[in-house]
Amino acid sequence: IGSPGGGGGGPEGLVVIGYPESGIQLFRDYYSQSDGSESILVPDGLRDGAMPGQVGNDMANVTGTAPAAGGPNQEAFNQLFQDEYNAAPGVFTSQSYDSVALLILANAAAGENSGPALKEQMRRIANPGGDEYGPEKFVEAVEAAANGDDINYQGASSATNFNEKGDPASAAYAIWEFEGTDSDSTATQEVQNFEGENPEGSGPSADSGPGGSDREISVGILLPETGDLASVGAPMIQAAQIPVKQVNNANPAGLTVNAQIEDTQTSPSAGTSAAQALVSAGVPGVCGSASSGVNVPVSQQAFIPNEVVGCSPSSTALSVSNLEDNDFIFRTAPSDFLQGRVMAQVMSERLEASTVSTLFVNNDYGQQLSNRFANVFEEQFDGEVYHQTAFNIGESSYSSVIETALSAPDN
Amino acid sequence: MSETESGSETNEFESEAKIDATSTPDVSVEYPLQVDGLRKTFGGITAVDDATFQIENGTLTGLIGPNGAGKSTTFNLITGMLKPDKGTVTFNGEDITGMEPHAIANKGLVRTFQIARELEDMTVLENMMLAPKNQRGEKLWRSVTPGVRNDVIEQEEELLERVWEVLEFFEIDHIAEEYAGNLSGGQRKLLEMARALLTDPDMLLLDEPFAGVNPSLEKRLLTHIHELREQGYTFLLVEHDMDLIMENCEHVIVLHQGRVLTEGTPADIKSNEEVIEAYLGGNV
Amino acid sequence: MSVRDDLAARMPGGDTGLIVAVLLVTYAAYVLVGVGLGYSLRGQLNTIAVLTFYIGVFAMLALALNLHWGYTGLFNIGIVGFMAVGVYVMALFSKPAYTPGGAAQVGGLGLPLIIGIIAGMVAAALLGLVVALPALRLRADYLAIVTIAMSEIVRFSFLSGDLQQFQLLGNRVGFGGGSGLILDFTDPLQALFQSVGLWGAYLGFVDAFTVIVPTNPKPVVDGLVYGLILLLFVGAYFWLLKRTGESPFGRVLKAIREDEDVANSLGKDTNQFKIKSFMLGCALMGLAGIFWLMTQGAVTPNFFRPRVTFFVWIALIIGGAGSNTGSVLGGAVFAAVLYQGPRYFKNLIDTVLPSTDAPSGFGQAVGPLISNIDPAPLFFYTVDSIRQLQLVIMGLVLIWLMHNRPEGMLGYRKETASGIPLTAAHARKTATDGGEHTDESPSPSNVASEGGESNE
Amino acid sequence: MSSDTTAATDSTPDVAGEELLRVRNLDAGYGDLQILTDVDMDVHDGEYVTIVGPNGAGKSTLMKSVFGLTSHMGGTVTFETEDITGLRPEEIIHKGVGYVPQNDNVFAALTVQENLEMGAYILDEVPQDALDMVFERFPILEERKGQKAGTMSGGQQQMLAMGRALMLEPSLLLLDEPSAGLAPDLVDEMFDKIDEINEAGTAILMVEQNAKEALRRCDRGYVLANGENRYTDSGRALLNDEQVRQDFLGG
Amino acid sequence: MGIAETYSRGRRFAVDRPGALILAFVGVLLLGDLLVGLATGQTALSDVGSLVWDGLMRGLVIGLAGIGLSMTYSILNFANFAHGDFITAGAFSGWATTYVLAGLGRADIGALVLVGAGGSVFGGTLGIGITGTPLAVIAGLLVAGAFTIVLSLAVDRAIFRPIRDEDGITLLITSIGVAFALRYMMQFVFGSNVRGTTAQPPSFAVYLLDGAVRINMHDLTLVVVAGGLMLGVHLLLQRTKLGKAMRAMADNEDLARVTGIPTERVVRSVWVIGGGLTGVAGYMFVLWKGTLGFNDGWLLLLLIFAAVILGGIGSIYGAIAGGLVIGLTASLSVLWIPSAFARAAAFVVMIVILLVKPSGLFSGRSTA
Ligand SMILES: Nc1ncnc2c1ncn2[C@@H]1O[C@H](COP(=O)(O)OP(=O)(O)OP(=O)(O)O)[C@@H](O)[C@H]1O
Ligand SMILES: Nc1ncnc2c1ncn2[C@@H]1O[C@H](COP(=O)(O)OP(=O)(O)OP(=O)(O)O)[C@@H](O)[C@H]1O
Ligand SMILES: [Mg+2]
Ligand SMILES: [Mg+2]
Repeated sequence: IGSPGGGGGGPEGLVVIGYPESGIQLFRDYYSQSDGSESILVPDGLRDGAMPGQVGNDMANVTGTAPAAGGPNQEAFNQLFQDEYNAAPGVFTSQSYDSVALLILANAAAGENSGPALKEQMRRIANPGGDEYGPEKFVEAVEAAANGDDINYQGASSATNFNEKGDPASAAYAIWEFEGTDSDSTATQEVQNFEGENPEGSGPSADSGPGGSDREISVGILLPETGDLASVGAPMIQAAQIPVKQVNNANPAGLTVNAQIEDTQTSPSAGTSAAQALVSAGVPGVCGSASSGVNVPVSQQAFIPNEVVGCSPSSTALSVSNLEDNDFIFRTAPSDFLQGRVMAQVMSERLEASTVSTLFVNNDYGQQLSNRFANVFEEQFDGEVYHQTAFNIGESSYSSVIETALSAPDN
Repeated sequence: MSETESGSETNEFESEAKIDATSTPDVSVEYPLQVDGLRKTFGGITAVDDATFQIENGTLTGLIGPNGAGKSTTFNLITGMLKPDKGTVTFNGEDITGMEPHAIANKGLVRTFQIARELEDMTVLENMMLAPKNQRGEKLWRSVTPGVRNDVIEQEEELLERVWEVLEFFEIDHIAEEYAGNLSGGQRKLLEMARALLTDPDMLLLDEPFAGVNPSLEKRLLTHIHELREQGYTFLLVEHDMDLIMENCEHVIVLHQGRVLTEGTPADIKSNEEVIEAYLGGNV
Repeated sequence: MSVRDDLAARMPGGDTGLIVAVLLVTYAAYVLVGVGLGYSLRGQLNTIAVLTFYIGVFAMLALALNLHWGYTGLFNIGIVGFMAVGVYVMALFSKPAYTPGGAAQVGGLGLPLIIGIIAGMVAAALLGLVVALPALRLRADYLAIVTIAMSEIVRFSFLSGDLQQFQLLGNRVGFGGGSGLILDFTDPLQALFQSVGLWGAYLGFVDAFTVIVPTNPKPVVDGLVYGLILLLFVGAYFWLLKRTGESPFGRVLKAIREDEDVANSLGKDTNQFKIKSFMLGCALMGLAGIFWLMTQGAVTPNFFRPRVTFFVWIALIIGGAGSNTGSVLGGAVFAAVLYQGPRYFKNLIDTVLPSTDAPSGFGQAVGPLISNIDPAPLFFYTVDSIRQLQLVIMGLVLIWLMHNRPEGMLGYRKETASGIPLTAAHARKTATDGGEHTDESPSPSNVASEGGESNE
Repeated sequence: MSSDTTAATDSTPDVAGEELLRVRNLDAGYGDLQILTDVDMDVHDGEYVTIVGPNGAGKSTLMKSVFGLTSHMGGTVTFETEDITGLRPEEIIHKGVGYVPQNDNVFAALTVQENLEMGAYILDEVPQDALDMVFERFPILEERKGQKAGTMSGGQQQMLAMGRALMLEPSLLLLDEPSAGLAPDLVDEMFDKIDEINEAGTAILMVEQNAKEALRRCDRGYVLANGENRYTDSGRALLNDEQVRQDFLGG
Repeated sequence: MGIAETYSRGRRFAVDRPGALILAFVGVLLLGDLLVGLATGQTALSDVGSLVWDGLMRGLVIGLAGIGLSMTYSILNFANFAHGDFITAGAFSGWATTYVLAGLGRADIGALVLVGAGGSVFGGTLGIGITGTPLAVIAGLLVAGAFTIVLSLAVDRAIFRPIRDEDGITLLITSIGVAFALRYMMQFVFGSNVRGTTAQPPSFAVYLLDGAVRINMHDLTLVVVAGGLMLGVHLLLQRTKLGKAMRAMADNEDLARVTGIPTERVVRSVWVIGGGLTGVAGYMFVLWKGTLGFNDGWLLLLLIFAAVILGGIGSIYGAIAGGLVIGLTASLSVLWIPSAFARAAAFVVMIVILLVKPSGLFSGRSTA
C-alpha cells in the first residue's frame, strides 16, 4: 500500500540510519520505488554532500541532523581540508581532526609520550580555562601547551569539552539539507544546542602541564582503510593527518609529530591487532576507532589495559559511555543519546510526521540510534513507529527492506 | 545405522576372537545366499526383473549373461549398493534386503568391483590393514585415550601378522610397502581379492575379476580361488570367458534381461538351446 | 620433494625440530624489525605476544581443517561458521547475567568459563552434525558450497535483530544482532589461574616482571602467557590429530578420502566415520574460534566473513594438506608472513622513508608517472595500500603454491595410518614371532602355488 | 624375464604393401615416469597387427604414444613418410589415423548420431557418404541414431566407438581391447566386424587380452612386456611358439 | 485414469519422495498465509507485485551471470570462485568506457577512467542512462563483454591451463587465489568506495488493485538484454558444432581429445562465450542497481552458485531458472521472515533443493 504514492497505510516519515557506502544503493532503490512523498530524516552518518550526485536525485525530501560546531571553527576546518586535499570534507572528518588535535595538545602539555600523563591533560587543554584556540590557530595552541599554559581548544566539531565519561559535554546539532546533484556539500538550515548538566565539562584533570619543547610527539590513528567503512574512513584519515602536518610544517617549540596510521579493516579482531601494533610502538594516544563495534573491543583489549588514551572521532554508541575505562577513553563525537532525541524532535516538529518507520544499518550505531529515536519519538512526541527495519551492508538491492519499511504497521 | 552400532558392540569380543584364529567359514547353512524375486528399474529400463536363485555352500558358482543382462546390478542389489524395488536377499538365513553395504559386508558377504578400485595413496599394507572387521581402534576414543590405546596397538600387531600371511599367500609380500597406485593391473586384482578375504567373509562376490587380466596371471588367480574354496569359502563369479566358466565352476546361473534364464552344471548350460541363442552365439 | 624431506630428516628433532626452528627464525625476524622500528622492550614483547597469538590460532585452525580435508577429504569452506557458533554459544553460557546500565546490552547465563567453552565446542560439533547429515552425500565441491552457504546463514542469523535478545531461564540473553556482543566474562587467564588456585602466584609473577617492564607489565605478561597457552593447545591438537591419524580410525578416514565405496564395501560405516571426523573437526574449529575471540572484548558477526575461512585454507595449503606438521608450519608461516607481515613491512618503510604523503587515490598516484615519469607517488600509494595488496599477495601465493607446490612447503609427506610402523620388516618380525603360536592353524601360505614372476 | 629380444624390424614379414606406421626407438611415459623403452613397431598398408602382453606392459601406452597422448621422451613415430612425433591428436586424426580407446569410449550424454558427428569434427561438414558407410557396416547404429549413447549396451557402445573412429575413413585404426567385457556372442561379432573393416582396406593396430583369438585372426603380432619389444612374428607363429604360450598366453 | 490409480500413484510418490512432499506442504502453507494476508488487506497486492518484479530483476541478473559460471563449471569441471570478480572486472571496464564517452570534456579524464573514484565525478551528474546516453551505455556494454573475454582468456592461459589436468578441487582452490588477487587489485586501482553510476532512469507505474508497481527503463533494458543473450546462447549451443563439442567435452574430456576435438580451442571458446556473458552481466548488474563497488561480484557470487547448482550444473535453462528461484526467494521471503534472513533464505532454498534433488532442477541436460 505504502510504496508508490505513499497513500494508504504507509508511514509519513522515514528515518534512515547508515553510511554512504550502502546509503547510495538504498536511496536509489527508494527513489525508484517511491515518488518521494515521505519525509526522510537521516543522521550524521549520511551527511555526504555527494549523496545526491551519487544517487542521481536531488533528495529534496531528505533532512539531516548532525553534530555541529558552535562557531566559525567548522568553516575554518573546511577551509583547511579543502586547501589540503582539494575536496570537501566528508562525514566525521571534523571530529577526526579534533581528536588528533586534542591528543597532540595533551601530549605537548604532558611533555612525555605516556598514556597516563596524557589522560590527565586531556580535559585541561580541552575544557574551559585558559586561552581559546581553534583549528586555524592550532600551531599556536601547541606552542602554548608546550609552554605549560592552560588552554581551551575549541574544536571544529564542537567546543570539545569532555564530561566525566569522556564524552563531549555539550553538543550542537545542525539540521541540514542536501544541495542537489551538482553540489558536494550540504546546507545547514539551523543549529540546535544541547547542553548536558555541565556544559563546561567535568571530570578529573591535572592542575598543570609540565610541557616541554624539542621533542617528538607520538600519536596513533586507528581508522578503517578497508572493510565496510573504508569509504567513510578514508577522508577521516585525511582529516586526522592535518594537525600532524600543521605541527610538522611549523615546528612550534621544536615539536614534531610522528603519526602512525593503522587500519581497523572495520573488524574488531583486525582492529585489536592493529591497536596492539600501536601499543607495541609505544604510542600514548590513539585517534580511533571509528565504529563502536570496533571501538569497544579495541578499548577493552588494547587501550585500557595498556594505559593508552583512546579518543574516537565517530563512535557514537551508548555503550562506549558505559565502559569501565579508567578514564582512558574519550570521544569527540557526541553520544547518540542526544542525537536520537534531536531526530525525534525534528521529525515531529519540523517535518510534522507522526507515523514513522526507521531503516537502520545493522550494527550498533544503527541499532542504538534507531532504538533511541523510537523511544523518544513515541514517548515524548506521541508519534507512532511502524517498523524498525535493519538492513545489511553490501546488498545489491534494498527494495524488499524498503517495501517493509514503507508498508502499513503489522496488525 | 543404530542396528549395526549395537550389533558390533555386542559381538566385538566374539569377532576379536575370530581375528586371532584363522578363519574358516561357517558351513552349517546349505544355501548361504538366497535371492528371491529381485527387481530393479532405472527410469524405463528394467535392469533386474524377478531374479531368483540360491548359492550352495562351498561352491564356485558362475553368473553369466549377455552385456546388460543385469549381473553387476544384481551384485549391487545383493551388497546394498542399490536398493531393490522388490524382492528379498537372504544371507545365512537372515533377511539383508536393503541394508547398508557396510552392514552386509559385516555379515560376511563381501564383493570385489568390476574395475579394481584401489586406495591409491595407501600402501599395500595399509590397504590390507583396513579390511579386518571390528577393529578396536576404529572407535575414536580408544585410539586417542592414553592407556586404552595400548589395546589398539596390541591388536594392530596381531592384524599385521595375519595380513602378512595373506600377502604371502597371494605372493604380493614383496610389494608390501608399495603404494597401491603404483601396482600393475594384475597386482591390483590380487590385492583386491586379498583385501576382501581379510574381512573374514563367508562368501565372496567377484565381478569380472579376470577381465583384462593376462592369461598367465589368470591361471594363478584361479588356483588361489580353488584353494580357498577347498577351505570352505563360497564364491559367486561373474565372467564372460566361457572356457573359464566351464572349466572352473560347479554350477552356472544364466541371467538374461534381468531374469534367470536357466541354471545347472556347465555341461547343461553349454548344450542349452536358449543359452546358445541368447548368449553364446555360434561360438560353442 | 626429496630436498625438503631431507631438510626435515636432517633437522635435529625431526618435525618438532623443524617447527621450533621455523618459529625461532620468525621471532628473530620480528625482533629485528622491532629494532628497526625503534620499539622499546615492552613493544618487542608485545609484538611477540601478538605474533604468538596469531601463530597459535592459525595453527589450531589449520590442524582442525587438516582433519577434514587432509584426512577425510571433506571440503569444508564454512570454517568461520563453526568458529562463530563456538564463540557465541560460549558467550551465551558464560557472560554474566544482565545488569542495566552496563556497557553490555544483553547478559548470559553466568556459568563458569570452562562450561561455556565446552558448550561452544559442543554447539559447533552439533552444527557440524546438522550440516553433515544431509551434505555428506554430496560431491566435494557441492559440500564446499553448502558449507560456505551455511557459514553465511550463521552470520546472518547472528546479525539478525530477532536473535538480538531473548529470555532464557529467566535471564535476558541474546546474540546482540549487528551490534555484536561484549564479552564481559571473567578474564580467561584469571579464570584459569583461579581455578587452579594460582592467581596470587601469577600476580606475583607479573609484579616480578617490573624488572623488565617497569610500568604496567600486566598486559604484556598476559599476552605472552596467553600466547604460550595457545601454543600448548596447538601441541594438544597436534597430539590428538596424530593419534587420530595413526590409528585404525584414521585409516578408515584415509580410505574414505580415496574411495568411499571401497571402505563401505569392506564393512566400514563410512557415514558414521565421516560424521565423527567432521564433528570433531568442527568442535576443534569452535574451540579455535573461542581462543581467537575470547580475549578480544567483543565479537561482531561480521568478523565471520568467508575471508577468514580462506585464510585458514591458505595456511593449510602452505603447509601441505594431509600433514600435521605441515599444518602447524603453514599456520605459523601464514600468520607471520602473510597476515601480520605486511603491517610491519609498511611500518618499516614508513620509518625508513618518514613523513611522505601518499596520494589518496590511484589516479593521483599514476598521474605523475604518466605526465612526468615520476614513480614516487605510485610507490607511496602502493606502500600505503599494503592492506589491500596483502590480499592480492595472498591470492598470488595461493596460485603459485597450486602451480608449483600443491603438496605444500614440506613436499609430499606420507603419514602412515596405523598405530604401528607398517613396514615389511616389522611385519616379518611379528609374523615370525607370532607364527610359533599358530602352528596348527592352516596358514594359507602353506598352500603353495607355483612361483610366478611379478607383473610390474 | 629373459632378454632374448628379437629385433622387431629385422624379421618383419613383408605381408602387405607400403609401410604406413613406423615407430622407432620410442621412449614414452607419463610425466616423468618412463613406461616404454626403445620400442619399434611397423604397420603396413592394409595390414592387421595385434599387440599382446601382460598387464601393465605398456600396450595402451604405446597406442596413446602413437596418438600423441603421452609424454614423448625419445624416438620417432612416422606415418606415411611424415614425422608425426609430438603432434596433437586432432592433427594426427587429420593425417588418417583413428583411435578407439580402451574403455569409456562414447559420449554418454550425446545421441548416437551426435557421437558420429563428433568423429568428423575436424571437417567443416559431416561427410554423408562416410556416415552412410558406418550405418551400413553397423545397422544397429542407424536404428538407434536418436538414442543417448549412454543407454546402449556394452557391445553397442563398442560399435559406436568404432563407427565414430571410421567417420574420417582412416587408413589406420588403433583399437584398444575392443572385446573387453563383451559377452561371447558379441566378442565374435566384434572380431568379425574388425575383419570386415580390415578387408575393406583399413590397416588395424589392435591390443587384445583375448590373445589367442586375436593372434589367430591377425596378420602379424607383437609381444610387449615391461615396456619393451619381446617378440614379433606372424600371428600363427606366435600362437605356436612354446615360449610365448608359456609366458604370455597362459600355456 | 481411475481414482484408485491416482491415489496409489500419489501414495507411491509420498513414500518415495518424503522430502518433496514436505516441501510441497511448506509451499502450500506459505502460499496460504500470503493469500490470507492479501484477503484481509494485511498485505497489499501492489507490495507483492513490487517484490515479485524486484525478484525477477535480481533473478535475471543472477541467471545471466550464472550462464558463464555454469559453462565453465561443466566443461572445465571446476567451481570457479573467481567468477564474481570477473563480473566486477567486466563492470569496471564497461563503466569506465561509459563514463569516458558520456563525460568527455565535462570532467577530468582520469576521474572518468577510474569511474569517479573517490567521488570525483558522478554518473548522475553526467546524466548516464539508457535514455540519456544510449550510445555510451551500449558501447560500455560491448566493452564490458570484450574486456572480460580478454581477461578470462589471459587468466586461463596463465593460471588455469598449466594445471588443466589436475582435479577440480585444485582448480577451485586456485580460483580462490585468482579471486583474491583480482578483487583487491581492483580495489587498489578503483578505490573502495561505492559510487552511483546512473541518473534516475525514467519509470512508469503499472497499477494493480491497491497501488502500483514501478518499472523503470533500466529494468526493461535488463529484460531485453538478458532475454536476448539467453536465447542467443541457447541457439548457439543447440545449433552449432561448437555447442555439441562443448557438450561432448563436458561429458568426457579425454575422449573428446582422442576424437579429434581441438579441446584447447573449445576451452577458449568456452571462456570467450562465458567471459563475454559474464562481462555483460556485470555491466547490466550495475546499470540495473545503479551503483558500483569493487566487492559487487563477490557478494553476488554465492547467490550465483546457488542458482547454478540449483538449476543443475551445465544447464543454461537451469542457470536461468535457478537464478529466478533465488532472486524471487531473496525478494519475496520478506513477506514471511525478517528481511535480515533474505539472503539466508536463498541459501536454505538451495540446500533444500540439493537434498531433494542432488543434481539440480535441470540435471542431465548439459549446456542447453
Ligand atoms: N545407474 C543406472 N542408471 C540407468 N541404467 C542403468 C544403471 N545401471 C545399470 N543400468 C542399466 O541396467 C542394465 C543392466 O546393467 P548391468 O551393469 O547390471 O549389466 P551387466 O550384466 O553387468 O553387463 P556387463 O556384462 O556389460 O557388465 C543395463 O541396460 C544398464 O544400461
Ligand atoms: N595416466 C597414467 N599415469 C601414470 N602411469 C600410468 C598412466 N597410465 C598407465 N600408467 C602406468 O603405465 C604402465 C603401463 O600401462 P598400460 O596402460 O600401457 O598397460 P597395458 O599394457 O595397456 O595393460 P592392460 O593390459 O592392463 O591394459 C602401468 O604400470 C601403469 O600403471
Ligand atoms: Mg557388469
Ligand atoms: Mg591397456
